[in-house]
Amino acid sequence: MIEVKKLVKRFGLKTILRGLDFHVEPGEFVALLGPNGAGKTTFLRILASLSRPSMGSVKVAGYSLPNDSANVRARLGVVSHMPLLYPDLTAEENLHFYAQMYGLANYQPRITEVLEMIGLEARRKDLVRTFSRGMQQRLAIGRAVLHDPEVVLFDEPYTGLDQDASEMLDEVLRSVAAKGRTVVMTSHDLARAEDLATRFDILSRGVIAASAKREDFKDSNLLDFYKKSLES
Amino acid sequence: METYPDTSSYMVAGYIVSFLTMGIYVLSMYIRNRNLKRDLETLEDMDTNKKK
Amino acid sequence: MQSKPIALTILDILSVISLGVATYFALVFAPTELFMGQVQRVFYFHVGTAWVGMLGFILAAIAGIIYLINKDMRWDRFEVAAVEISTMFFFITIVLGSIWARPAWNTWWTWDPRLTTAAITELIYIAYFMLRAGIEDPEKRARFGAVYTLLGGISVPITFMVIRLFRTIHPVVIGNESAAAQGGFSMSGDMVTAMLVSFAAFTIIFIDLMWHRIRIGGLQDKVEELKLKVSM
Amino acid sequence: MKPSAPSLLKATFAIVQKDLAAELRSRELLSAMLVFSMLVILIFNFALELNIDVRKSVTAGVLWTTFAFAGTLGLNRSMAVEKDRGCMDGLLLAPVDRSAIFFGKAISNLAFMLIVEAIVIPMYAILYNETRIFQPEFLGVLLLGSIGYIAVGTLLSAMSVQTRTRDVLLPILLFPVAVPVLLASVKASGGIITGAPFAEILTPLNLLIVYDIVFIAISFMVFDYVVEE
Repeated sequence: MIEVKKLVKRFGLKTILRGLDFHVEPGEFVALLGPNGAGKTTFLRILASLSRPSMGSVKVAGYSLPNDSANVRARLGVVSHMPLLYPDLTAEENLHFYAQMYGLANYQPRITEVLEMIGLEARRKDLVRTFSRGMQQRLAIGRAVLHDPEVVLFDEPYTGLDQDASEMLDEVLRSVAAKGRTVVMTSHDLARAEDLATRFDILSRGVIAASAKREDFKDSNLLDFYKKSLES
Repeated sequence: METYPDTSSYMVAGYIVSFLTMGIYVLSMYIRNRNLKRDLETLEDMDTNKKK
Repeated sequence: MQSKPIALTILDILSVISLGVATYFALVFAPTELFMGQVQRVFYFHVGTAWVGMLGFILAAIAGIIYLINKDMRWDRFEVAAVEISTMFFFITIVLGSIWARPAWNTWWTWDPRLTTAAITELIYIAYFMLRAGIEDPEKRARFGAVYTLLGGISVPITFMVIRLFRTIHPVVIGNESAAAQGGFSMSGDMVTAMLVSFAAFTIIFIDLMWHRIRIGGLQDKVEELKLKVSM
Repeated sequence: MKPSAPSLLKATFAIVQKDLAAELRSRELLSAMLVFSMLVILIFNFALELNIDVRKSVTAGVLWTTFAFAGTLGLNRSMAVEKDRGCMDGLLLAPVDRSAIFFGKAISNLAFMLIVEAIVIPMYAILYNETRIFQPEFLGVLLLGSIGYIAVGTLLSAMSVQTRTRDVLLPILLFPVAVPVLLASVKASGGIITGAPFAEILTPLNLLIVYDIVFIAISFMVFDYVVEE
């Protein structure tokens, strides 16, 4: 579903990603872990077509970036730590706007469906500025899956959420991921990532330093795996 | 206006300004160049020390 | 850093000589102008610096376009060099214009289209440096700088044409039959020679300064690169 | 329910509709622009002693200065809304052409500017008993000038919002580049107020049209470079 070969990204003279290879099968849920400044967000922004690769090839859903970016964008949903929502519009209006931007036809039933999925049906007519951080983040997920994308990218979705809100978000994340989408998520939160993902990739110094499937290690040694791969 | 009006002080001022501006600019370029070369030397030293 | 090329040393010497020759032609060779006296002699440096200022301005806009197409940082260095040197020369142009205006029209400033356009160009340059100072990422800085020089390059000629519309109220300096009456003058053969010498001299100086400035730009990048390498 | 890239027109319209709906609800941007315009005109009144003789020659200048300053307020605000909560990324993630984003933002900015003008102009007319500004030619020049100013302003605000100095930088970037629109507009509208012959207005009017066309084209072409990474 996602194929990245020899990806290099430079900001001026600083090299963030150095020949990164990355491969995701359809239906996988990959957690991208790594220390701050390893280039996780940069990598995700490249997958999201928001940033251009300096070198290397990136293919998402069968289309290569940046040349086929319009096709990729139509099949891609992104949730970042910022909500990407307009505070002065209601929840429904926000979804309405994005439905138009994605060229959806007859989107009204879909909007209702999405609002029910994320549990905000009752507050559809309320302004987003009155929402709590957790509700905004749920709505952001609703926004990202509105056009039923094949690939979903999550960039630190738990930033700024308390325990309850995180659990609620887990719920929504799972029901979204369960629908047979391919997911790539970056997170600091190893425990949460461990619960959700089927595969764990460690990004360190601009390359994938290690990769392991959930079934590869027996219960709860993701932390050890994480530490070991960063040391090597 | 049969005789030349005496405007030579303006002329002198004009040329002083011209040469001064160019001089300051060249000087600034010289200083920048010198500082960068010094930086480069220190950095190269640090780099070779690190490799040892 | 490779040592200074011989051609550059020759150019340095040539620049100093040509500046001397141009000064001689302006101060000694050219006849004293009848109506304004000695102050008219600033005219030769005034038009010489104005010419290279304009040259730098045009080159910067062209370099900006080339940078946007091929994203080669060398064109960014060229652009910055052109803008910086052009700023310096336009400053001289404006000050000399002002010094000339004082005895000629008894005022330190005239809203002559050329002089005003030069002043607005200078303001665009200042804005350009402020824009660059506000951006961390060198690649983005180069991109925005290129866009801005391009906008400036197109707006300045239109500015000149618009300001000319207001000329009914303001005197025109050269090239008008009533120019002399308003403080302009007509040029004799020797004056034209001195002017052409000044054009040639400033062109040589301009090329020399450009070369030095671009080398400094290269040196800066090298230092930045090494800093990153050492801090790694 | 497959997404398909919406047409340029539809995407542009969606952005405009979204901006207007949000503004209609909060009225933050318009009220700031309006109050600011009123204050500027009030200050001009005392600074310039706007009596009948003076008014004839300075009305165009006063109005354009006011609109130019109020315009930067609106442009800044409109782009900051997109940047602050990452909405710009949201727009860029949609499968729409980047020019739809430029035109969408430019049209909403123009709408805000025109709304402010539509309120300030009658106000000015009442305060100073100046009815000559209601001539269709005057309003036409106002529209042309606003279009050019907003086209460059939208592009530059997308740039300035990404810098460290942000809102401070926009007027510094915008004014020197927008000098031709402002001067040509002042010249043309001033001519209309003083009842100058049409031939005298024609040249600034032509320059205004040239500027509009050239800068809309350029801004639209380079907008990609300003938002991409």
